[in-house]
Amino acid sequence: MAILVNENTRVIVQGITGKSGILQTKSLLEYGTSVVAGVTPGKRGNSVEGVPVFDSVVQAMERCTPNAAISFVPPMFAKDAAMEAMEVGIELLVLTMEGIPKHDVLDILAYAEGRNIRVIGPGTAGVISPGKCKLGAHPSRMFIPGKVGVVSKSGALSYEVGKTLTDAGIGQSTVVALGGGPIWGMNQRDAVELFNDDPETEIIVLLGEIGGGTEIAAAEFIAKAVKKPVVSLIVGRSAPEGKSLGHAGAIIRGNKGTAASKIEALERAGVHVALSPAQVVDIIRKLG
Amino acid sequence: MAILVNENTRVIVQGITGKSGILQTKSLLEYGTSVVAGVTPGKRGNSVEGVPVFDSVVQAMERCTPNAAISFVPPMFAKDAAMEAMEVGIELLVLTMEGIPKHDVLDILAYAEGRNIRVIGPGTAGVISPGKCKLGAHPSRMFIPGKVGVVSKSGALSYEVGKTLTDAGIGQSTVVALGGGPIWGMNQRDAVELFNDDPETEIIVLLGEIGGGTEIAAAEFIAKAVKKPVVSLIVGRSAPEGKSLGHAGAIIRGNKGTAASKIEALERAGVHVALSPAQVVDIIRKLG
Amino acid sequence: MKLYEFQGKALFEEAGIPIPRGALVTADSRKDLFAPSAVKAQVLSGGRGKAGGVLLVSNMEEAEKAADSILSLELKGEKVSALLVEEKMDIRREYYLAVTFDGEARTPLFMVSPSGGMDIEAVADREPEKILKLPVDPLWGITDYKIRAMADFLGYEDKKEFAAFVRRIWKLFREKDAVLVEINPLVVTDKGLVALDSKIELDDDALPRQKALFETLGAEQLRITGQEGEKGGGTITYVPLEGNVGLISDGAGTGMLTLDLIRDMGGEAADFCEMGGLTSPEVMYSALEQVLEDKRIKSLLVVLIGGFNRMDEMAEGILKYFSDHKSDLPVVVRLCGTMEEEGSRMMTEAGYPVYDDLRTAVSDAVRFAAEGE
Amino acid sequence: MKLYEFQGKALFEEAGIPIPRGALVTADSRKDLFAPSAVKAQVLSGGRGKAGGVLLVSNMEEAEKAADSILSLELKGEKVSALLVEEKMDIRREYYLAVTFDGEARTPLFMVSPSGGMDIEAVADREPEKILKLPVDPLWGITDYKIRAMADFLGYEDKKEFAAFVRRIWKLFREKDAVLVEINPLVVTDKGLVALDSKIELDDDALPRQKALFETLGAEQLRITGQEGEKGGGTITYVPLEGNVGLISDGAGTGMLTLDLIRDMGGEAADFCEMGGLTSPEVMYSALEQVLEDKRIKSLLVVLIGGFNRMDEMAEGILKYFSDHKSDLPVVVRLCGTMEEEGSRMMTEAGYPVYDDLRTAVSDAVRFAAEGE
Repeated sequence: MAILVNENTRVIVQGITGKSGILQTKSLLEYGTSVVAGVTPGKRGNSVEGVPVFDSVVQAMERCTPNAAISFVPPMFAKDAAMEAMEVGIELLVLTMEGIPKHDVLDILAYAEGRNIRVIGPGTAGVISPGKCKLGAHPSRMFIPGKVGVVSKSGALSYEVGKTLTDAGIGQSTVVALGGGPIWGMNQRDAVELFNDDPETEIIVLLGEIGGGTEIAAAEFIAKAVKKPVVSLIVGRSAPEGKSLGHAGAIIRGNKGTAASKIEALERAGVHVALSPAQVVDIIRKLG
Repeated sequence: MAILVNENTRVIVQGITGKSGILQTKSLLEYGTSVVAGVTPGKRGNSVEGVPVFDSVVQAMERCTPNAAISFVPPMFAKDAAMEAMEVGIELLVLTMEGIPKHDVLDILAYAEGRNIRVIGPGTAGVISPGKCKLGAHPSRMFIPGKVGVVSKSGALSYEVGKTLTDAGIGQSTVVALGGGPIWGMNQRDAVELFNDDPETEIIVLLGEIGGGTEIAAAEFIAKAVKKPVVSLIVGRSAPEGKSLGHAGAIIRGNKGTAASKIEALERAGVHVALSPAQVVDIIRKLG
Repeated sequence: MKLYEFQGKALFEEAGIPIPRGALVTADSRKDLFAPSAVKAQVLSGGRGKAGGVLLVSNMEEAEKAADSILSLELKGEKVSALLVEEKMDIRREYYLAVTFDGEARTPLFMVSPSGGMDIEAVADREPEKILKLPVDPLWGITDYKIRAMADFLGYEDKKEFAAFVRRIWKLFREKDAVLVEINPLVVTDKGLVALDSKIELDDDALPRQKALFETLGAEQLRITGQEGEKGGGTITYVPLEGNVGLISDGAGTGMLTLDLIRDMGGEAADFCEMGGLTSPEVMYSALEQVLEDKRIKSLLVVLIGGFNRMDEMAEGILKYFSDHKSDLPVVVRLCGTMEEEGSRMMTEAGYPVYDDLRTAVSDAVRFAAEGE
Repeated sequence: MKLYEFQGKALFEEAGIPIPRGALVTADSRKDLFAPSAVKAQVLSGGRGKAGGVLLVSNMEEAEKAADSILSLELKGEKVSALLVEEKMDIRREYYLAVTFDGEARTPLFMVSPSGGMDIEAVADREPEKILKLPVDPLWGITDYKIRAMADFLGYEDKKEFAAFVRRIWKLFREKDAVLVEINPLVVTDKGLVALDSKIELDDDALPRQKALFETLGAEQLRITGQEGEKGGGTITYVPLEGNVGLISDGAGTGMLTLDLIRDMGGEAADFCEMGGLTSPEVMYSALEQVLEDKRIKSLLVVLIGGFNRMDEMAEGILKYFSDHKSDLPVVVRLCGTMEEEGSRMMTEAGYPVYDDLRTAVSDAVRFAAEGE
């Protein structure tokens, strides 16, 4: 099972003939991801690492029936490409690019909303179900199959924790990075809900950071609906107040979004709060 | 059960203080429909036939939790009112008005599409589940509770057949009129699917007319998925070719949309085709 | 409201869509006639080319002759009273491009074909693969990828120009509340794409919010061609037929059912007349005026089954008409539904029998008509 | 890009949104100064009123004095170099109106309050019920019913005027790729609604399609105020802190984690510097330039974990920097992920040790810094 991607995921790479597209397609294929088609307008008939290239998602859908898309389309064309994938019936969209105009992101998410289309990102490292499918930029050696589901806003933090778990011999069902932008699609609560419903996931790791309220929303959901053990690590405890640390969401406003307020909400929801990746491992070992 | 509306339907009347709104609210209440609220901007605090009036659907939702709306809002304001109902979470919308600008209808249906919002109409007589709920203009005495589900594009034709069935002592689970406009929401196929899934409906009556291809689409669905007996009456057999007879859809183009082609498709799908309401009764009697 | 070619082209020009240089010429004022040019009849119907409504001329003498000739034509019943005179174009290819809506799919629809300049319905019949149909999400608007698909289908090279062209068409379609914007042919010249023809139909239901536009166009049609564009949107649909039973119904569905029943019972309707959903005594009155103009009628059948429609109001309209117009015509009124008691009472008191069963009503109307012959 | 008030107002005027009659005055050119008027400092930061940046004057003498006074101010670090001089308005009521977006709800958001003219964040804190927040479906646009809800909330009578005002704000917000359009106060005068202030921020990510607008505004900012508006959109985030461990990371999440670990291990970071998702040798080089300007730094900690990011490129950037800038600073590089073998090899060959474990790297960097004091 795992969540979002698994052995049945058939991937189309949008923007496959660009520099990132080629590089990442190679990496996805090396991991064993079933990349069935690529799209770059005007490049029909070419191939990238053996993957056939089409002018449009419609053409690719007719011949290769992908069910997930990863996009490396340049920011100014990302909205159109996302709509193309969504209209054709792609149900999972991973938007890796940063710098998509905000109104375009809002439009994409408004269209996806309520249509059962999952959008991860933009500005995301993507998602990996170790041993089954990688739909993102994850360094392969940092992830091994197992029963811990990890969700993170930050991509690099998801690698860091994945690496720590893997080094400790603890495998993962799926690791999702949501993206660090000021507007993004799937959020922590959604991922926790999926992990909660996934029979293969036994422990959920929720990685959060200062700023915003999505970890609080996830904590409320956990308190209400999640029976599986949840371990959380909130980074930015030592950040200065009122300064933006890269992720636009990471600004402390009053008491809202501080590490302390999040940790408190999570603990109230019965979540095990760790202070470092190493502690995440310790807690999981105790739970197991 | 029945389809679309039943004893649990809680109705909000949009445009309740207009002439049609008042008249129809009275008629719905007399039938026993649970009309919980009405909306007319600026008329908050009034009441119509004992039904409280609000300025907005949001206000009405907070206090009266309706789950279906019937709209008598004038055509130029119909789009905004429909969006208001849809955004607030109303899942069934009956648009009675004719003359809504086409682009507005397209916008309403595009928003509803994929969001599980059912839009009946525009230009529809609505829907009735006899003895349970009336959400339309149906003359009450023409309908009695029973096990025959009726779907019709034309409102008057649905009354006519309802009346003939009722006069013959044959009751109906639900009678739906889809509306005669050039663009409309729920179609025959959708209604047949609902009837097929409704345990209370034992026989489905599909009323059609010349022009367009929606009866053919319904026939294809019936051939594939419907086990219950279906009786059909296609009107306009004697219509002259190439002339529009009121419903904009009713124009014969080549062989497309003729009564003959529809009857053939329906018979191929195993549907019992009647030539008059009286024959519908005869066939149902034989089936029963 | 259907627009004349010159009106559509004025909207094109305003929207930045390239059109040929041209001038309008009427019987009264030929001062703008020029040559070489294409002289084109301004009519609302199609197929004017085959009927001699478009002539290419090389000099002023030919132009004058062409104008004389076309201005004397009547095309499908329409007298030609205005001409559009346009520069001749150096045409390389002819495309078809239109945007309208697909009611059954509930969506706006673009259609393009590399087989422009021809009868597109014939292309649709014989070579459907030569027409590309692309639905458009109206809230999202036309996407680049669909525009690319259209350009690829047509084989048009300059994607940027094509994209700008299509976006302007889409904008016009939305902002003017059009139900059809059709360009046939859309021609490729050495200067790029040019809309050589224009067929635009506006949504009459949008009149209240497009008032200025409708008024301007309507006044122009009256002034220049002597007639307004066809309008839909009225509640009464009237189609004359061949028989002798005058028919009025308050819904298209029951109207068609009655038409079938009349024939099944050996009669023929003189017309199909339906009044639409929510009607009134005045509409009923007008319907009677319209239908009873036909003097072949030997019996009148009024089929009413009221939902939103009130039977007391229908009775009021019928009684008013027959009090204004004395008549010996057999009148069969089937009346039931909303306010039926009151309607029946009014009719009966005035001496008109009222039917409840449709079959009996049709049978009597057919019999009365046969007896009247 | 944050716009100055006068620039926002120019956009308002273009969009048909009422603003007071006004003129721009700079130190070099005061010819347009007039009185009676309100003389207002043009700065990008807020709270100028309390700091003496807005003065009401009755005559030219006062106006000159006010101009002198305000042009000598420095507000939150910004030197005032331009003034907006505006007619005094007869103010009946002051509202707050803004449209921005709510990232967590993934939707555009209108906010209105009858408590305009005040610090809106204070209102939000103390009287949240005085702010109405309405999300907007971006594809559908602002609906009439939401506009009515806003007008009702404010108690503004002229619904038509209010609706037109809000629709223009929405159009501006969308068409100019704004991330914020804020009017505080939006005043009610005897002539209706007037935008008395303007705070607009454009989306830097939209620059490629708003090129002309950005260039015009940017050039204007340079010319008139001597400085450009703040820009985001660069990949490097740099925040100076108080400690002595220079920190660079290739992601905000790991950067914050490292910050926490440094403190947990008894150290203090000198900065927070992260390079964003997809970086390059050049970005790495710039980050080093930026961070190592700080001379308090006693050790450098570079934390890299490559996904889209390539470790060979990161190594290239680091080695290029240190070959251009010789330094004895202890350098701790944690490097793993995409192309890690190549990156490690390059670093090791150049004599820099490479770490794989974050905890060990942080621990060493903290120790080196302590030893360097």
